[in-house]
Amino acid sequence: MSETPLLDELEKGPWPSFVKEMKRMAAVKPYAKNVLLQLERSYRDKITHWKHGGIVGVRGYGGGVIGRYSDLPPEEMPTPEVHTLRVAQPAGWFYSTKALRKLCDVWEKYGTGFINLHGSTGDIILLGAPTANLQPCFEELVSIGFDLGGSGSDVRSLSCCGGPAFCQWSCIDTLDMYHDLTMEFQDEIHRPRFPYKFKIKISGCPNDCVAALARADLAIIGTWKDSIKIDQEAVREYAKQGVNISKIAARCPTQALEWDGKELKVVPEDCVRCMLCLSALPKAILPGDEKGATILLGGKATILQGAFLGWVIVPFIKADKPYTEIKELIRKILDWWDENARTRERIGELVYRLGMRTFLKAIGLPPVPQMIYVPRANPYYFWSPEELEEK
Amino acid sequence: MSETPLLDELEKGPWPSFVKEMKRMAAVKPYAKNVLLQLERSYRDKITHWKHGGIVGVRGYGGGVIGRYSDLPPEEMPTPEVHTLRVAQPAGWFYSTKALRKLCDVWEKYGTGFINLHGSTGDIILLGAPTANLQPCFEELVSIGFDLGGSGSDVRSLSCCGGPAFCQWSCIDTLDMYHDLTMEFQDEIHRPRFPYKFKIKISGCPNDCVAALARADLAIIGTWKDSIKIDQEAVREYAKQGVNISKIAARCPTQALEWDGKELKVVPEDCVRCMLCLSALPKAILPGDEKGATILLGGKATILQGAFLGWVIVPFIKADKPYTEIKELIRKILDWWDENARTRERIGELVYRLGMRTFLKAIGLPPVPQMIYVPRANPYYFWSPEELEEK
Amino acid sequence: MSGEKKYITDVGPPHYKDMVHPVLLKNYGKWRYHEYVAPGIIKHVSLNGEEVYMVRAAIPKIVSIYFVRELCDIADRYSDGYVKFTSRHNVEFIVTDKNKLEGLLKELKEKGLPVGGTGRSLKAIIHTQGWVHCHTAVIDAPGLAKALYDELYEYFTRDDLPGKLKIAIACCLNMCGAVHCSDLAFVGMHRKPPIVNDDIVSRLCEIPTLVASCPTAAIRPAPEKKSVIVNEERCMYCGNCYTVCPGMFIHNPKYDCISMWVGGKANAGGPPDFSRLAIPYLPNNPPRFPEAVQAAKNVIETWIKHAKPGERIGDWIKRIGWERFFTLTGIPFTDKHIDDFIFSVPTFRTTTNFKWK
Amino acid sequence: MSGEKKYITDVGPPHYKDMVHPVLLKNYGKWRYHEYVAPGIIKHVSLNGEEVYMVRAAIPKIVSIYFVRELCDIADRYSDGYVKFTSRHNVEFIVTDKNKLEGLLKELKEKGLPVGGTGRSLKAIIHTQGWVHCHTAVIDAPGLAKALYDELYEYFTRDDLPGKLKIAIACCLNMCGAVHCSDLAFVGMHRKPPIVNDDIVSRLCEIPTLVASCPTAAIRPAPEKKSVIVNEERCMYCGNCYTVCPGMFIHNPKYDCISMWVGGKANAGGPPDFSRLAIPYLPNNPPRFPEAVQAAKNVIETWIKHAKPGERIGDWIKRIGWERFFTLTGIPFTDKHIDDFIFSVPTFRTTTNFKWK
Ligand code: SRM
Ligand code: SRM
Ligand code: SRM
Ligand code: SRM
Ligand code: SF4
Ligand code: SF4
Ligand code: SF4
Ligand code: SF4
Ligand code: SF4
Ligand code: SF4
Ligand code: SF4
Ligand code: SF4
Repeated sequence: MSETPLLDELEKGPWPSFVKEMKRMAAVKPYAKNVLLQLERSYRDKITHWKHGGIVGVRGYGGGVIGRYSDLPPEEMPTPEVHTLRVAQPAGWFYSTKALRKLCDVWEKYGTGFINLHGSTGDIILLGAPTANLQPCFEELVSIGFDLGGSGSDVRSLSCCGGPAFCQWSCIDTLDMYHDLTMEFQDEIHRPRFPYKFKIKISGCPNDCVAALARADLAIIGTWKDSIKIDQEAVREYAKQGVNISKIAARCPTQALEWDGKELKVVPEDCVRCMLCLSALPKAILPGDEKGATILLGGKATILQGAFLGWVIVPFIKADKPYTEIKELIRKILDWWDENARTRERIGELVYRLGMRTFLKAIGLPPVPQMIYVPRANPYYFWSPEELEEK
Repeated sequence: MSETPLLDELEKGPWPSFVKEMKRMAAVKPYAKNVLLQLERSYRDKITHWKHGGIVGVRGYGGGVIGRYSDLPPEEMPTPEVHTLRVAQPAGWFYSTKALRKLCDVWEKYGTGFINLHGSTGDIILLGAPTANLQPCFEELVSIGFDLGGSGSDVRSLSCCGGPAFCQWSCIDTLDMYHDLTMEFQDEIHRPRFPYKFKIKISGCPNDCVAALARADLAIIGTWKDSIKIDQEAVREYAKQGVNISKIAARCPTQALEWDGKELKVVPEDCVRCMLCLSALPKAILPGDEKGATILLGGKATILQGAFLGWVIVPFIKADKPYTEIKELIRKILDWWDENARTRERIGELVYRLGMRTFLKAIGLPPVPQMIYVPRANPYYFWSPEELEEK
Repeated sequence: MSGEKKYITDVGPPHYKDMVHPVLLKNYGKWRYHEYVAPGIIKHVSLNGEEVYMVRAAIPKIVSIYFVRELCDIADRYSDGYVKFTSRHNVEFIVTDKNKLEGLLKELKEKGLPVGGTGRSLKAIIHTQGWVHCHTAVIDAPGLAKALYDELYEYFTRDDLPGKLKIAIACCLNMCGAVHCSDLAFVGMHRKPPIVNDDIVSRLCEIPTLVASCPTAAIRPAPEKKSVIVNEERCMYCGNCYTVCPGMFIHNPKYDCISMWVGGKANAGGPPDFSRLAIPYLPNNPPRFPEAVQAAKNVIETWIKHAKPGERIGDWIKRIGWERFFTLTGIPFTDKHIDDFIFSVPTFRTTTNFKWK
Repeated sequence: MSGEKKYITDVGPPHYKDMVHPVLLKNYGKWRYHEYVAPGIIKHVSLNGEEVYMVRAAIPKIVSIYFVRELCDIADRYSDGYVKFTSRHNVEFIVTDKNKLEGLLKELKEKGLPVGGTGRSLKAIIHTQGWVHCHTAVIDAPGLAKALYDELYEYFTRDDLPGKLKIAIACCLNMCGAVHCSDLAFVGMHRKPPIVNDDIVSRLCEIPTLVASCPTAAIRPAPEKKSVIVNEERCMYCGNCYTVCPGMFIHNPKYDCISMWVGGKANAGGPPDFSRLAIPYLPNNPPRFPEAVQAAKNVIETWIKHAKPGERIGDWIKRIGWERFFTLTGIPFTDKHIDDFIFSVPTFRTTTNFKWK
């Protein structure tokens, strides 16, 4: 009889199976097989058999490795140390097969051979290595040009969409910004010293293909200030092919578009860059020329106060190399957060607790209506002593 | 020179002036003049000259009278006691002139002669009487058929729209319900024993002409369950007169209406009874036949946690005389609030603190989607021990 | 003597059947439709075909008994001895004889009572008692109302505005009235923390209630002096502590001010909405409050100019967006507009979909 | 020895210029438009007229090194030794020679890798590690993902759904991934408070951090035993205390369950929205989680049947209203759907404008 009757069920069906993948490694690596058998055990018990990790790491790094131990007795799980290395992905998850093959070779040597490709933050997750292997594995990774990402209370691995590599909408150089910022913040990524995690994600346009505003403490999203550019000839061509242009215009959330059968007119100041018309008519409509980024703060998942979506703190910022302004802004925010946050308080929660007013003042950002959907409904606002004396 | 140079400015202009009214009384009543002069003083000092009232009242009543004392020295304000009687208005603020004249006669005898007609809660506010006059004034009011309303931590005077007295939309008998509930809760209105105030307001239809859902702890708003009734002949008549029916149909928030030039069709289950089409075409569209009320809870102004709008706790309730179900519901809510609230905690804030779950369970109301705009986004919900064992 | 006297209590208000015009009672619940005849005049037609004209006139909310008697005189002449007041404190005459309308209008004019406030007009301003009678009043609501009315008079007597215009004024942030759901509203505001009078606090106030009264937890007990201490950094001058305890004196004419709010509404045609902060500071400048009046006019005229028919101020702002509202009105946006109280986060703009101005 | 060794650190990820296909680099920032060729195949055309085909295939997120090498083999044959992974963890081959498409598709088919996930299709499911590697996992996300995928397979390979369909699964309510903004999502949930192990708590945990970790303030210090006490009535089983302290054991197979969420989305075409609770309890039933799979299918099929073209699940629900959503799907509405956390009040229906069902 199979040792993994429950997991075997997950080899069935048309979709490619992670169990099959695990079995491939289990077949050659007893260490990997132990993990597989523990997983089967979890399927039987309906409970995880991993317990809290002690602190593990590699020399000079506090982050990038997740310690993980089995809670099963040694006779059931002879290799209880199954740590994870979070390896920083190249910008936009582009790879040469050469680089990928090298990575596999290293991982074949030191770990289970399982890869979580990729983790939700963006890293390549090398899933499962004993403590003793962490340091040599790391060193060999570095030697082939890979480095660890973040984990714990540090700046986490960034991520970005493919942007200018294939997409006509990208308003910023996402790949370059990703790489540049990642290099700029190496120390903050690798050495946890903050109150909690801090995530930065970069999308080239408002489609936000890395869901930055939902998942990043700081989201950098490409945008433009002037009018969308409409190629009227191309619009008419779409119309000729039977595309219902009126319907597309009607979906514009701000009624900024009008189609008279010949020309698609836009009221530029009414366009909120929602991307709907660009997506519907990719050959005909393009972003404007005055490009930059919007910066949103505070996105995060559930813990502690429920999930937050990032909100606008800078409606428009120039985003040209070497990204000085953006880097300075991030540093200021990190410092302020570091000084003011409680343990395990994300930046969004800190701003909620102290108020945008306090945040904006500390960072030196001007309040603008783009930061809010609606002004406050309660009369509970503050006056600083200086303001009172001005009047 | 005038004794009230600043107030005199408010006699100018086309709008009828309250200062003129105050002066009319001041001319004959020194007591009223004292109040006028104090007001002038406030205009000069830009500060109120009233201070906290001690407890004043009439025999057997804890509510209905607001104590008020001047903070000026006796030489400036020789009659510092200027209390207020809140007199419960008749349903819908309908009066015979006979009743009104009697009221004036009583008030001429005992007070300043100023009336705040009406207070925002709904009462006739007899503005300014010395302590000694309160009891005789009250007794005489009772003798002419008027009674005090509420003030302090009690059920406040109710209010209601004119409803069936002039309005074709009224789905409930607002005047009768007002009177009946007011009589039912006389004790609760007159004898403060609750954590804080509790307001009940009644509107005949979703137009909510007493703004109940913004200002009442418990709002009773008339509604109907079946389809609106459309008189197609009347619609066509409107159309003939040049009314743009398509435009009206287009404004329907749920797109429940369609006008084909001949007939105005409604998808009854999509109508949310927003009243827009009824208001636009009053001769052609009427509420359905299956009438009743929606009950909303929790409306209030700013203090303590910001203003709340009332929210649905009963989407539909039959509202026929003698209103047994509604009375029972109100009693249950009052009791639960009384038992659970902190001092000065309105019902809405209590429900916020303990959760709708707790409230619904205590009152015995079923949870329904009409109670919310959207379900929760956070995963922080509770299971009762019983529920766990059911499964 | 007094031991013998029987006190009659709990009689309740007069019964409406004695107060409602007999023709209204006759057609009670049998109305068929209404029609706007002219600003201030609504015709109601019953299923029996009977017609009634409700004529609406404004009154200064604080009136004398003489004024009320005069209203009664008019009602006796034109509406059979019956009147109705409205939920916004107008008076209405119930005219069953069309021929009496003209005379009624003439008399109201002579008496200086504006007729209007129906349909798409300026409605009666809901306001509170201010310095006339309230101990927490920061501004004088009746005075500001009068100043506004004088300036906006014509809008009450017209009904061709883009939508209804409902204004409310509260003299302190207890917001008696309907400020929090009005198209336009003013609220009197403090700007300095209360000054604690330990003597009064220790003698007259319940410390736990006082501590709990503070929405931002700025007050903590000081048991050594049987009083409290205010953390001034957390205080946003709401005055609630003063409401519950006279020892927390908060009035300060030098700093007290007026705030302006816009865009609230009630239930019809879509969910209600709160009024939202437009201007955090306007000088408290009695008797005629020119800055506040001007600020209202600015918003109202911008609205009239830009709104589509049927749009109340809030509907208009929803369509154009708040960023555009601030641009069009020229009102400066400040940190005060950004909510930082309990439900702040859902008001933050969590999208890049916004207008530049 | 080790004293002499120089540790190289902070090298960062490989530079993208070495990783991006040369043709993409050549046209970097010069793209003109894209076109959907077939499900899974997008043609990108540059200003120079150059064309590139991105071919998207799904992978089981947890793979072996052999699998990766096989992907490399394919990429060497069809896309010049370059691949891209997407933000939803699909793999993409960058094909510059149109004639190679057919061969690539054939090989992918042979290898069992579904091609699709572009346009209005089911996207790759974002999921987390579950029992494979996480200590807080309530359910096994990879297993549930596989079970769902098998059932929804065809939707990945079609692109004629009403809108994109983005599913996410988190094995615990830390919600790694994108659960909180997905069209449909599953989250593993506890239903019993943690059991405090005083010994572990006192030895291994920082009490203040532990106390602060509780969103509902259900944990209070018990200094006498250097441990803590849980107020079970306030606990809603989030497990955050367990995340910060192993002494707060919370797993309980008998009660642990799965919750389902719907209607979230990101930034395009209007502000983003959160996923919202659809089903508070579904049995945690490995290996194939039939109840959860069925629940997903029900919502997806109801959506496909009723939505208008272009409507993602959330858009559809916004149009029809949540009351109608519960009616159409037959999902029971419970007290659990009503928010009772910090920002609850703004979710309460403050209007009579609603549907009966
Ligand atoms: C591997 C990964 C899941 C996956 O399979 O994709 C993951 C796995 C873990 N996450 Fe996560 N998170 C992962 C992406 C995320 C994301 C998504 C993202 O970053 O875009 C989120 C939501 C966004 C956010 O940060 O809010 C996320 C929100 C959390 C949280 C809740 C944080 C919060 O403030 O709400 C925790 C709890 C914590 O930090 O203690 C958490 C904690 C964890 C821990 C470290 C659990 C723990 O306490 O030890 C998990 C380690 C599993 C393991 O043993 O390997 N993980 N986690 C993802 C990271 C891989 C990578 O580096 O690429
Ligand atoms: C007279 C009136 C204003 C007016 O000119 O219309 C009024 C006057 C006062 N209100 Fe009010 N309120 C009046 C209607 C309201 C309304 C409107 C309503 O009832 O529809 C509200 C908003 C709705 C609500 O209840 O939330 C209102 C919300 C308040 C509050 C804040 C309550 C809150 O929970 O936010 C207070 C503060 C308090 O209760 O301590 C308050 C307190 C007061 C006090 C008693 C101030 C005090 O602490 O002594 C005022 C007495 C003034 C005086 O000396 O005569 N008044 N008050 C209204 C009552 C007349 C009447 O009975 O008809
Ligand atoms: C007399 C009065 C009720 C009462 O018994 O006191 C009343 C009476 C009528 N209301 Fe009202 N409403 C009255 C206060 C209100 C209020 C409360 C308030 O203003 O504080 C509201 C909700 C507040 C709000 O809208 O913010 C209100 C919201 C409506 C609506 C919905 C308006 C909207 O724009 O959303 C209608 C429908 C319409 O006007 O087409 C309406 C319609 C009507 C009709 C046409 C009903 C009818 O069939 O006769 C009545 C005459 C309307 C008019 O003035 O043009 N009534 N109406 C109140 C007159 C107040 C006044 O003197 O101005
Ligand atoms: C490859 C990828 C970016 C990357 O560098 O990794 C990408 C690429 C493209 N996205 Fe995206 N998006 C990618 C993840 C996302 C995400 C993030 C996510 O799914 O977690 C989002 C936001 C999440 C959301 O919408 O909830 C996203 C929201 C969009 C939108 C707006 C869609 C909407 O319905 O709101 C568009 C516009 C469109 O599709 O018409 C878009 C359009 C596009 C275009 C057409 C852009 C272009 O010009 O090439 C690309 C192909 C779309 C397609 O798959 O049909 N992309 N796109 C990601 C592919 C993920 C996958 O394998 O499925
Ligand atoms: S976020 Fe914008 S620029 Fe980036 S891949 Fe998506 S659509 Fe293209
Ligand atoms: S991008 Fe969006 S807002 Fe701008 S014109 Fe197109 S559809 Fe309208
Ligand atoms: S609330 Fe409805 S029934 Fe009452 S007066 Fe207003 S419109 Fe008529
Ligand atoms: S009442 Fe409102 S929702 Fe109902 S049909 Fe008329 S406009 Fe539509
Ligand atoms: S708003 Fe404030 S000052 Fe004005 S009457 Fe109400 S409680 Fe008094
Ligand atoms: S004024 Fe308000 S915020 Fe300030 S101390 Fe008093 S109650 Fe607290
Ligand atoms: S969702 Fe929870 S259980 Fe799953 S990987 Fe993240 S932290 Fe671990
Ligand atoms: S499980 Fe969550 S709610 Fe319960 S005690 Fe732990 S942290 Fe608090």
